[in-house]
Amino acid sequence: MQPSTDAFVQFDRVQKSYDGQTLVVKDLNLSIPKGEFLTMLGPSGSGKTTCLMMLAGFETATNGEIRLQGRNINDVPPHKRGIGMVFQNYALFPHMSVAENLSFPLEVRKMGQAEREAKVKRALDMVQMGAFANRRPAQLSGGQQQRIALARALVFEPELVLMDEPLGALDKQLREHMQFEIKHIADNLGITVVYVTHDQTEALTMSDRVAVFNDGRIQQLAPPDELYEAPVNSFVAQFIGENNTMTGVVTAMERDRCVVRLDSGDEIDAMPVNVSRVGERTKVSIRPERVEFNRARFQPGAHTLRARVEEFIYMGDIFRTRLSVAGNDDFVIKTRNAPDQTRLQPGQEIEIGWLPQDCRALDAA
Amino acid sequence: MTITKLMGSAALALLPMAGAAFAQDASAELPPCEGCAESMVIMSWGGAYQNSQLKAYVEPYIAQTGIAVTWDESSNEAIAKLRAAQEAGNMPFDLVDVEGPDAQRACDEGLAAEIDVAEVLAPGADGATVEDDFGDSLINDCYVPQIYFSTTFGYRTDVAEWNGATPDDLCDVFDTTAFPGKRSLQASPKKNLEWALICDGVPAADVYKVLEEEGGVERALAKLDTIKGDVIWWTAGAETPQLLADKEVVIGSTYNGRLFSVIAEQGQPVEMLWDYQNFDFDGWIVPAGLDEARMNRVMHFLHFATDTQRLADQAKYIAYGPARASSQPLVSTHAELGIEMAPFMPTNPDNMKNFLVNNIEWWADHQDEVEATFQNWLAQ
Amino acid sequence: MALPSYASTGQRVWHYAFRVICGLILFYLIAPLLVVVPLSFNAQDFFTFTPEMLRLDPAGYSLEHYRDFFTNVDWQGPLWNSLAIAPVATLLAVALGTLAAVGLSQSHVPFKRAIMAILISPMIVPLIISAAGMYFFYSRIGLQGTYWGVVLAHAALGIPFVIITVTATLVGFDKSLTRAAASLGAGPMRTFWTVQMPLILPGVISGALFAFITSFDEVVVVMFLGAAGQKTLPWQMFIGLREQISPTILAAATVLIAVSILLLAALELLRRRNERLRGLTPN
Amino acid sequence: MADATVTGGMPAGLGARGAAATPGPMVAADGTPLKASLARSLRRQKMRALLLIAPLLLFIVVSFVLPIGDMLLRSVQNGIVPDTLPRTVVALRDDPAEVPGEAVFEALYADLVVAEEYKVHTQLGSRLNYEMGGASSMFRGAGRAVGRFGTDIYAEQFEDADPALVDPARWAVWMADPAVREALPRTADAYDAWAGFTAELGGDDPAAEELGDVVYAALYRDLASGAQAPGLPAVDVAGFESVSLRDEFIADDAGWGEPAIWDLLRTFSPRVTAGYYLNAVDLQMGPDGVEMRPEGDRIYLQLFVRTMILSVTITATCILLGYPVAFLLASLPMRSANLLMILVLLPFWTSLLVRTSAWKVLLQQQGVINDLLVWAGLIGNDGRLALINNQTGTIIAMTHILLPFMILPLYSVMKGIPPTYVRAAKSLGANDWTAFWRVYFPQSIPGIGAGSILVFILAIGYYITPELVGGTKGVFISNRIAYHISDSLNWGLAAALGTILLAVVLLLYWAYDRMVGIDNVKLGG
Repeated sequence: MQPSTDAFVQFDRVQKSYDGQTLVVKDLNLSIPKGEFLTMLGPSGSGKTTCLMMLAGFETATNGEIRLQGRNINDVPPHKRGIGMVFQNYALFPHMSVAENLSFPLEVRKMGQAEREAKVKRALDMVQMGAFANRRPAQLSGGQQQRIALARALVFEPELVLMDEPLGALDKQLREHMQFEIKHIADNLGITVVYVTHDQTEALTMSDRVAVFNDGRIQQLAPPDELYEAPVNSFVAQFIGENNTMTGVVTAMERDRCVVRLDSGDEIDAMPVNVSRVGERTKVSIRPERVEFNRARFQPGAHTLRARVEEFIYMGDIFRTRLSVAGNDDFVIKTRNAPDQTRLQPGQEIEIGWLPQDCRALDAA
Repeated sequence: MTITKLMGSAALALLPMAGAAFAQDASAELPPCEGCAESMVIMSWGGAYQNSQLKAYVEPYIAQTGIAVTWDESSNEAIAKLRAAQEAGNMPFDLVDVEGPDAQRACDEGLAAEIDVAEVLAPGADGATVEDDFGDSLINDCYVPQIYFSTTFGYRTDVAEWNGATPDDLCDVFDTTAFPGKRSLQASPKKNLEWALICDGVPAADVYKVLEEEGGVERALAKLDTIKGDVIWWTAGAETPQLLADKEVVIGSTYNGRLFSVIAEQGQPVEMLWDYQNFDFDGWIVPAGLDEARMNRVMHFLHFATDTQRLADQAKYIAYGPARASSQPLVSTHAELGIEMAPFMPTNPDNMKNFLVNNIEWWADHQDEVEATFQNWLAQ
Repeated sequence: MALPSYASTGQRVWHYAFRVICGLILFYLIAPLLVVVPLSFNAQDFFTFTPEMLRLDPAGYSLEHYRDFFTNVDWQGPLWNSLAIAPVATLLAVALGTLAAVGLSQSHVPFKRAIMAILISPMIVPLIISAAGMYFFYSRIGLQGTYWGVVLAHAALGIPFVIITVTATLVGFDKSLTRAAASLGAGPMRTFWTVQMPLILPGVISGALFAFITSFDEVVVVMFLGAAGQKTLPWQMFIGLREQISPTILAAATVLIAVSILLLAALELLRRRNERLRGLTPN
Repeated sequence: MADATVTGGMPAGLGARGAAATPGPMVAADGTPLKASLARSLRRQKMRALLLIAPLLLFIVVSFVLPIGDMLLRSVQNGIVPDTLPRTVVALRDDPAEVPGEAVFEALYADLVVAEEYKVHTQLGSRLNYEMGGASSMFRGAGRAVGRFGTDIYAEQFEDADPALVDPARWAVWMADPAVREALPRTADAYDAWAGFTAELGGDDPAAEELGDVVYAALYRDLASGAQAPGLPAVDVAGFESVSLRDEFIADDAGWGEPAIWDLLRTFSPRVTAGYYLNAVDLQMGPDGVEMRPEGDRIYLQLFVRTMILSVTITATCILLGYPVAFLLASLPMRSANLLMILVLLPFWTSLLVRTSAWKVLLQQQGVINDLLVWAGLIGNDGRLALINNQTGTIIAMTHILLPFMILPLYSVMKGIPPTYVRAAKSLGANDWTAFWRVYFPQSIPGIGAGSILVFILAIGYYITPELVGGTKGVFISNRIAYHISDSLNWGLAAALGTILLAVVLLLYWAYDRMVGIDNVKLGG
């Protein structure tokens, strides 16, 4: 899993503007080692797709350099980059059969017919679509088309494959299934994948590393667990997973501990992530599953606050309880559905607590 | 003026084959054409008239020489076409068939080449010189006349409202009480103004004098105003025959040859009103500035196509009089129908009790202004 | 439009009256064609239904005008001229028009609106003005009265149709298909011919049909620009109507109607094919 | 750009320089270099797009736009007066008299002698006749007359004075001598003109040809005004019998002695004229500035108005007939709509001439429609309607021809109106009519707008159909333009009328572009 250190793909101070007024991508620096599965995650308009398109060659960088294996490819036209790509709507050629679609990149590369047929067959078998070689794309279901698109992007054995929200058009179950399949194929072939999605689950599930995009910048680039556990700013914290936030002012500051006085007047301990001095406004963030209300289970040193239960929602595997805490009516806690689990009643007054290191004081943005 | 003579000889210098070879008897074998173009574009009028040209001498000429002939039916707009072609420096036409006044204009404006008819054309079969044979029809130095025709009226014989009366006086055309129904007249001042003045009491001999006087044209238009609401205006010779056949009009003017087709060939219930038929010439002009090969071909063709026999032949297909005196005795019966042509000829004495001769020079000089006035009158 | 069971009498009357009105209007649209076809079999030389024809007497009918059309040089010459001019003008219009439409469909085209307006203008400017301008200008440069003069003019008149139809097809064209082709290694030319062209072909062909019919049916410009050597079928028909009034033009007209029906059928087939392909593209 | 450092603290993967958090050197905060670098990176794309468009654009510009521009030029060009009568135009500048003096007539004489040789005087006459009836015959007459003017007396008198003066070979020598030319300017000018056409038109050597009278007339004038030419035999012309060209001209046509023709020549001496435009709106340039043309000559405003009225009528009829059909097509199921659509498209695809000729057959007095009406007893046999060769014919035939252009855009707009709106209206209690009028109709107005402008634009420029079925009252301004091009040969006026029509159409085109967008034009199915 550990990617090798030499950069296979490198974005070096890349900027992109469409209108000459605003930057869609602002100063992007990113190195992707060979064999890595890297996901660009972000809300729409965050610049992630633009980055992918620049890498593929369909958009030109307004500034900066994009390097592939150390070579500047800014002026290399897309068809000479040798990068496989899976498109959002698959972009299967409607006037060609499945086999013809797959054969296309091989024909372009002037490959002999026998070799072409063998490769097409192997690629189709890889995605378990061997029986569909003579169908037209329109005769296939969405999932089948998706597999063909994947096979087509891989059939000419590119070392780098780009995927632009390839599962966006599929229903939930199929999507989850395909996530694993893509991941396995990528691992087996040892290819480098740059994957774009706005679905955080997908990103966390599949990636070696995730680059979270917002406002034309990478907000955080990290492996999935680190992203979830240790978001570096409030955007990432809010974008990845569910999150309770409360705003306040830093009143005391140590190296790995600070005190925040919330707007309600309560004071809590938190871990300073990007606050640097006393008096700074901050947003503290606590994951719902890290909040405990069973006194018996309070960890030593846990900070406690009083809370009133507003709503209890049964969700099957978990219970989701909405609380009013320190003036925040939207404070959510999640508890596992276990035989011994307490089901809180609306109106009930409880005490909640968490470990200071789970409560991260982030920027106030 | 000396210049004119100089130019005349210059034109001849372009014609190496003119002269000796042509001064022979016309009935002899066609002399070979040395240094001649292998194709010709002829502008003519289309319809029955063009057909008579085709049958009488173009087809025979093609048969003997094997050249290619292309027709262009835009003689109606000959002057404009010639002007545009001259401006473009690309003359697509080799030979243009026009009426007398247009020939005069083309010659005045330098659009037509001057031709020494005595050298180019064959003498009459009866030995008459070219000048004598064509006589008055040689209106200027550019013109090779073919036929004279007249513009006259045809009327339907089955109009119930006329109660058996038939128009036999020109002025019946202007009498919508005795002869109700639509008329068709040419959308041009020529002929209409003369007729209107005659029916307004002007003696035929004074028509052009009156037209030139202050208010003369207006007087003619005022007379035309009396029937303006009953007139369908035509621009092509075939329209009146069609309108008569469709019963769209009861009387209409057109070229006498077109009426011959309706009556003799189509058998329509139509008769002709010859009173004050208006004579005019029709003939060839050659665009100025043709290169030598094309000019040689045209002259070779003209020599052939205007000899006594060919012009007489043309009258077998259409009821127009040959421009050569020597051809007239040879006119006999229609080539296909076998009808005696004489009664349909404008020159038949029975048809010539009253007639006008189109004053070509007057029209060439005054057409611009009279035409403008007339078209404005028409558009109002 | 089906009449519901609760419709009132007034609604019922209107329902049928409306259909009758529409029927009459559609009849008005088609009536001229219905007149031309039988009249072209007239045995007489005039544009009138003869009593024999109305009695359906076989003697009133003949193929004479068709014989004339297919044997007379006056008609065959123009027919061949039309067939020599229209395809070349079409080819020119389609080649240049498709290229430009592809260019116009790209994302960064400076002065796109102005360029588009200029390219469409031959369709909008009254024919008489185009004809007059070309007549004066082509006379100056020696193109008046030449084959190429007419071809150039007709190509210019046909280009807006090519631009419009091809642009319309390109609007619906999924750009990721060309990107896919590029990502698979195909160069711009190959992408154009193997991916884009087959998919926009219906638009190109329909533009070509429009351009063809524009040239094949055009009379004003050719009358001004052409000489005898370029006399086309519509020109001859115009002469037929104006100068000769020969019923052969009715035979020519019927032949042209048949051609129109064929072209229309071709267009309809294309439309269906196009719809099928479009329907197939997942979206 | 300080917040660019957000990524800076991140551990793995980021480029080393990312941490330094220095902004890209090319991007300044003011954004101008950004534009510059954007332009650079877009240049290739733009160039490629333009390269694809360029051939067609070039083609259209050469084959279509330039011709139209040429026409615009022609509508103001007026080189014919200064080109044909260069000497007269110059002489007139120095002579403000209503009817100028001898010097101008002498210049006119020289000009006409030359013009007559080149045969261009008749064209000038035709041109001036557009402005003043009678000018054409004056110039034609004068062209014929200049050869007969009494100027031949000079040659005889010079010959009597010294035979060397009529020796062409000596003349050639004299006229090559700058001193002589300077001393005898009129003579040199006349000789050059004469030698020019003698060589050019006749192909002769001027040094061997008898000189034209025009040269001797000029020599007489030069010498009479006291010129002394070195090298020429001295001649005293005081005793010469002379001829007044002014009298000669006026004797030929009294018009030359009246101010009108001279006003006209002065007015049209400049190379650029607004005369054609004035003419196109029934105005003319009179002695006191712009004025209306005489009553009988005012036709163009009337024609423009008629063209407008007929086009509006045709557009209205198209809306009236097109709307129900489009509505029916849009509300029928696809299959039957397609079938009916063929009835709309078939005439659309059928030759214009075919349809026009069909209307000729249908509309004439003994035609099918009148026959049907008589048969149905709606009119008597003697009360047959005049449906052709008048405005009725034009409206019926043109509505038929343009109807598809109304139906197609209407249909495409109506097809886009979801049926749920009318259903919603009905569910809210509207009856059929209210639901249609308040809900459906307003949404179909863009279709009416698009169709109307299209039909109007096409109608206003129509030529063929009115020409064939319109008679004299049912014709459009286009027919008049065609008439001036091919019959009256008044190309300048045709160009001016065309330019005005073009301006109207372009205005509508612009409106159409605003309203619908040019690229939204729909063509059939």
